[in-house]
Amino acid sequence: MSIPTETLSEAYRLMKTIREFEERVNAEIMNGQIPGFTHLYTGQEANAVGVCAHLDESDTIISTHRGHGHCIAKGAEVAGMMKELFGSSEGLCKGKGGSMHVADIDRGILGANGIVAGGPPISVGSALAAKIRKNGKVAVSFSGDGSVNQGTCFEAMNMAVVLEAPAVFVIENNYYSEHTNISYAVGCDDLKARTEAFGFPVFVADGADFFAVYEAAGKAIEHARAGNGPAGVFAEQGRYHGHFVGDPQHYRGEGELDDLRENHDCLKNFRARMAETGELDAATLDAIDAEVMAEIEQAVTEAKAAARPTAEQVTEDVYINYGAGA
Amino acid sequence: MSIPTETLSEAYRLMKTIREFEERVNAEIMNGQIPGFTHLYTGQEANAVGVCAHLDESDTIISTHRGHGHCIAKGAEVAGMMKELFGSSEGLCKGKGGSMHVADIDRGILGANGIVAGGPPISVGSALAAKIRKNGKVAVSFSGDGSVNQGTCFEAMNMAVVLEAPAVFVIENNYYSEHTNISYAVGCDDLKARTEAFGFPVFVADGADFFAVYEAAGKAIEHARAGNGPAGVFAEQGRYHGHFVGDPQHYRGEGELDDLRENHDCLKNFRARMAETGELDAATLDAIDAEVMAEIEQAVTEAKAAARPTAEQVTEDVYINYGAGA
Amino acid sequence: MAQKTMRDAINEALHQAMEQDESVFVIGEDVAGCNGSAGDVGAVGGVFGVTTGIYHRWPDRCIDTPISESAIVGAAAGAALVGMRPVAEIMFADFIGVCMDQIVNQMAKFRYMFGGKSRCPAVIRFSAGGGFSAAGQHSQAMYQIMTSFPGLKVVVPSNAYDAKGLMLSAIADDDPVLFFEPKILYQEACEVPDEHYTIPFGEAAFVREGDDVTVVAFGQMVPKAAAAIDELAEEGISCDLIDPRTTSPLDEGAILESVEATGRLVVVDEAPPRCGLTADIAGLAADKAFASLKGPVKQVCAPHSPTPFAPELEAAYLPDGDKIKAAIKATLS
Amino acid sequence: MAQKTMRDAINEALHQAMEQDESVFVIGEDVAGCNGSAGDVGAVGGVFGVTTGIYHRWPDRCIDTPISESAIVGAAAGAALVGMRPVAEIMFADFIGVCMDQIVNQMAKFRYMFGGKSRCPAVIRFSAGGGFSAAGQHSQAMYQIMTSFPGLKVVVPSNAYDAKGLMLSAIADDDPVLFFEPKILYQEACEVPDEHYTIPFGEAAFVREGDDVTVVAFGQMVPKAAAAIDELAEEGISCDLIDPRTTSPLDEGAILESVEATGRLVVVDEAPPRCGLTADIAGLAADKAFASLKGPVKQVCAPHSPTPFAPELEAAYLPDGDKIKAAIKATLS
Ligand SMILES: Cc1ncc(C[n+]2csc(CCOP(=O)(O)OP(=O)(O)O)c2C)c(N)n1
Ligand SMILES: Cc1ncc(C[n+]2csc(CCOP(=O)(O)OP(=O)(O)O)c2C)c(N)n1
Ligand SMILES: [Mg+2]
Ligand SMILES: [Mg+2]
Repeated sequence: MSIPTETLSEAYRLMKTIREFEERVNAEIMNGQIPGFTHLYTGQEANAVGVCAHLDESDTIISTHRGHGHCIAKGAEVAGMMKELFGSSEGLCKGKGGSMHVADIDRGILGANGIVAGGPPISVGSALAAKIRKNGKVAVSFSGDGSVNQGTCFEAMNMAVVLEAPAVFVIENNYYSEHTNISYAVGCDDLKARTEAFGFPVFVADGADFFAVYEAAGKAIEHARAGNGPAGVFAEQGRYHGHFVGDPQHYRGEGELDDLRENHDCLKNFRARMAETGELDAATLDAIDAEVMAEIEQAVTEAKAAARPTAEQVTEDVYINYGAGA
Repeated sequence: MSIPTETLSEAYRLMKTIREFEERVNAEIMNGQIPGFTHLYTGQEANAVGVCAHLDESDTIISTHRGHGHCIAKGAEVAGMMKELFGSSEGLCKGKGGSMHVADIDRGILGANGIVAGGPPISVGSALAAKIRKNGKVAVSFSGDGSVNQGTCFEAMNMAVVLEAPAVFVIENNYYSEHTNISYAVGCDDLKARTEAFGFPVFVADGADFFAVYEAAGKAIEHARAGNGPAGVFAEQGRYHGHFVGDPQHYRGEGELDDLRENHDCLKNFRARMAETGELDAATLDAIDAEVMAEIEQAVTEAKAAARPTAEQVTEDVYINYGAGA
Repeated sequence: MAQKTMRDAINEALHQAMEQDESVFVIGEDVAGCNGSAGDVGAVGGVFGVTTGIYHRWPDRCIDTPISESAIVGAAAGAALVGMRPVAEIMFADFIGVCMDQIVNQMAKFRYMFGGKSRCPAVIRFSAGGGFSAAGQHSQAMYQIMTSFPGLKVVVPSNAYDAKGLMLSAIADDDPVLFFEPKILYQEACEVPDEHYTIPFGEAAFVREGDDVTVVAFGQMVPKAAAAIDELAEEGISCDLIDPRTTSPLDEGAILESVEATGRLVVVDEAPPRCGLTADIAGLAADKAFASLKGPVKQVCAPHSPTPFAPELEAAYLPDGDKIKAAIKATLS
Repeated sequence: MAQKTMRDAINEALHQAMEQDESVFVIGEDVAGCNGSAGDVGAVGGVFGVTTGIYHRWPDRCIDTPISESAIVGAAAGAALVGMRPVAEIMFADFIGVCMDQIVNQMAKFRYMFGGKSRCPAVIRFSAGGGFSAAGQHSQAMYQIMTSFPGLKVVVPSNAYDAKGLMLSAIADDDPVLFFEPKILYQEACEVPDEHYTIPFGEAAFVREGDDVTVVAFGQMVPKAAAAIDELAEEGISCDLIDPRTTSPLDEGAILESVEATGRLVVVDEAPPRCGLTADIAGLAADKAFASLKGPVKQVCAPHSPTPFAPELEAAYLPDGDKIKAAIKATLS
């Protein structure tokens, strides 16, 4: 599989953007600048980027509570996201959604979602629309290893098969749902097999390896786009942070986090591969790094200076039009 | 496997009781004597009886909207059920539940259930109680081929595995959920495999054959009782009636109903087997038939004469004690 | 004009909307029927027959589903987010229990959480309410519960004419709409024009006009209240009867104006009393029409119990003409 | 007496109940924590820490689950039907969306549908309400919704002392109880006895006593209302402040008696206005205390919108002291 250089540099840029976005968000939460509940995607960047590299703006994704990475990978504007996290009225959602509800419908981002497994049924709807319109679009939903035990997730998978809808289910195994390991919460020994038993193929990838995810997601999305019904991607990669900022992470084994950062890093892996193949040289990657750092810095500066919402805005945006009675 | 003669005659009696109960209920609905929504179990009798033959009073079952057979098989009193269906205050549920909510907690019957897949999560609770108390009890839930697509059913199956609870999931495939065939509603090709993928063994049986169900259920229940976690039974057998009384059954193929009654009848099969093995002679079975017919006749007579509920009873039985505020 | 049942009126609205707009589709359990079977696919049209005929005309836009209500609502919500106009059927309003998150946390809140940048023009239809001896899990109104949730519009028609016009408005509406069809009224007929017409949301209907008491009633209680009021007219008591038709938005103006004129208010709904619509309207009047009130505001509703099965119990459970008349007299005395 | 936070008070109640009665167990997501991991199982005690320490003491009765709220509630309901006394934790009340059927159609209705022959002594705990910038899906009160459903008892404590006594009552109660813990109050402390004690359901607390206006407030609104009333006292306005503590059963008597004395009523809750508790109490007074009312009944609640994320928006969204004071003055004018 040969990937165009532009795609490669864009993928790297997005992964780096997610990484630095999240690390900075972490710092700003510690500083007390970002309110609410925030869940960081650091470590899992290749999942989002490897999947979204196959999508265009009118394909849709729907995300989870851990949504920043998915949104950035699908093209959400970084400054708009940062402003949203800071609660500015200039944020992507005017400060009404925050981290758990970042969305950008025009870019096919049907939202992060604060309800575990809230997204997959909605994604099936988007896929169904594509099927009815015969427009070749696909609808991707992301789920965690914990989320797959929620009834709505199962229903969505079966429904997608029944409706032969181009829905792609991306399952991100980061080994934990909050403080519980997948080996406890998923009763069976083989989650991939349990998923495939619903009647669609699932392609597995190392979530620290952009190329592996890219390849697996390519197969799944191609399967769905071609009208063969749903498909799945199963990517394994731990998160670098706690479930939430401040999580004491009692569930970690000794050296687990160090090992993750040391040996399971999509950015390092990507650079190593580039060094091997020579497709992108270190200077190019360094330049991207610098641009990303500047972009994040700029986003935070803007977010801190951005307009704050006002009380009148509370009751706006509930309805498009609430009619005569309102 | 040798089954004691008493067990055999009791099984036959129960299957016959269910058959005649349901046929009579059908007639009384046609007569306008039984209000509400009623779903008949006719044809599937061996499922309930083959399973419940392994249970004692303190094992529990939880049933579905098609619950009469399960309740009779688990020991519910026939006259009390008939009175309930007629809406008498002398009914098993004082006329408050009707067909969809027949229950008898003292006999381990946690109720028919009007919500498709409402039962399995509750059954896991009963199983969990058995596990905590280490009392060797099992909890059986019944689900139809349509019900298994409901999120609550999936959640219950995974939860039972995770908790290693002695929950037995009996899936009754009668090929239809209302007017939709299983081949449409269950997306995958192999429902048994999809169920087993959750992490427990499923034993298959011909639902027209008491002996097959008895054997399969025996294995499943033994598995659960022995502390190995949940198990499943998958029984295939069509229903003789429509989904509800008056259903035009547009979904039936030509000759389908005749074939069912002719070639898939647990009572006929049972008699044929007895004729072969000589375990019970025809006269004994005929005598049981006569007793059953008399019992049903008696139940209907009693139900018609039974007390009707009164307006004051409407607000009784909501709470055990609603406290000072009530 | 032809007499049509509420079932047929809604069916006609669905046909007209689908004819006009390719983005409209119906989805639900057995809305076509017989899928996967040896029989005639499309022969069912929903268990109450409301979607009859749609599959045969538009097979690609009449979509049967497994028994997976969360996925049904989700499918409607997601399709609507990308520009379709789905009309999903949830067989009984009671089944909101298994799909509530998709309705109240997803569909209802998209636009707000996304900063006003999305639209979700989905309609979810439900059969609702009591009167069928269908017991605790198949008889609930549920619209009072859904009225609580900002972001939803909630419709409860009381007759075939309104049902058609409200359904056409619901499908054309750019916000998510929950449409509760009192199932006991499906067979009730009245004059319904063949043409396409709409009834705006948030505009109450004045079903009766009178001077002594304002009666506000919902859904299947509207015809019961009308009959009760007609009987009281013979005793010289004259009442306004207001059918809000949509509980969200609510035509507060119509109710308050009437109460200001009569000074007396009775609110009738079939749901149990706590945190329901009867309290909602009573509370409205106790604040905004307080100065006009001349007597206690009476609520006629079911008691604080689940719906019982036996017909005698259900008859005692649901509000009826006698209870409505007694309440009207009580507020006058 | 020791000062304890509401979190610790509930935790103490759970410990005492589990000590006393072997049939009590806790179940939910991470109520132990770290299962299946290389870490210390039991180290979490629920995301808000309310079940801290239970696993280490009673590992068999502190049960972690997958993220499957319907199965969690079902497990509690089923275990209770066979005689256990489960206390299930649903992390946020908003998640009722994914398990509502098990609560309102199953647990709530068993006893009625089964003709009074079952008991289901399950407690379901929820963290509830706003104030955390947690946005639309993690900030809802939800107890007003659940109050609608006959068969459930609904508890909303406003301080640590009540929380402990109410929790011990909830666990001892033979009916299903929903226990809503205003999460913004978890860290609030007051004097809480070490001993086992209970607070009966359906008995309101008089938090303040006064003559001019009756104020009824729920959950986290109780301390806000108390502070507002204390400020008004300096202006010479004196109010009764009633905290019903349980919304179902509701202490109607306490409310009506107070309204009969003051003639004025303000009801405060954090949920949006439609079909909520403020309307419920207003409707109660407009009927049963009508003759005593001297001014409009005022409702102070959130507007008809989802909960916003930004702190400024949420501050404007939730009722506060100023709004409560304004309402009290409005009913006096
Ligand atoms: C319905 C529901 N239940 C519980 C939660 C609380 N919660 C938020 S994230 C989470 C863990 C999700 O685990 P997983 O799906 O593996 O995703 P990850 O956090 O690992 O990305 C839980 C339990 C929720 N938000 N929604
Ligand atoms: C949550 C829910 N959805 C839909 C229904 C309506 N309904 C009742 S029975 C039924 C079909 C059930 O099919 P299956 O599980 O195969 O059981 P069977 O009727 O064949 O015994 C449906 C859709 C319901 N009662 N509850
Ligand atoms: Mg995870
Ligand atoms: Mg079936």
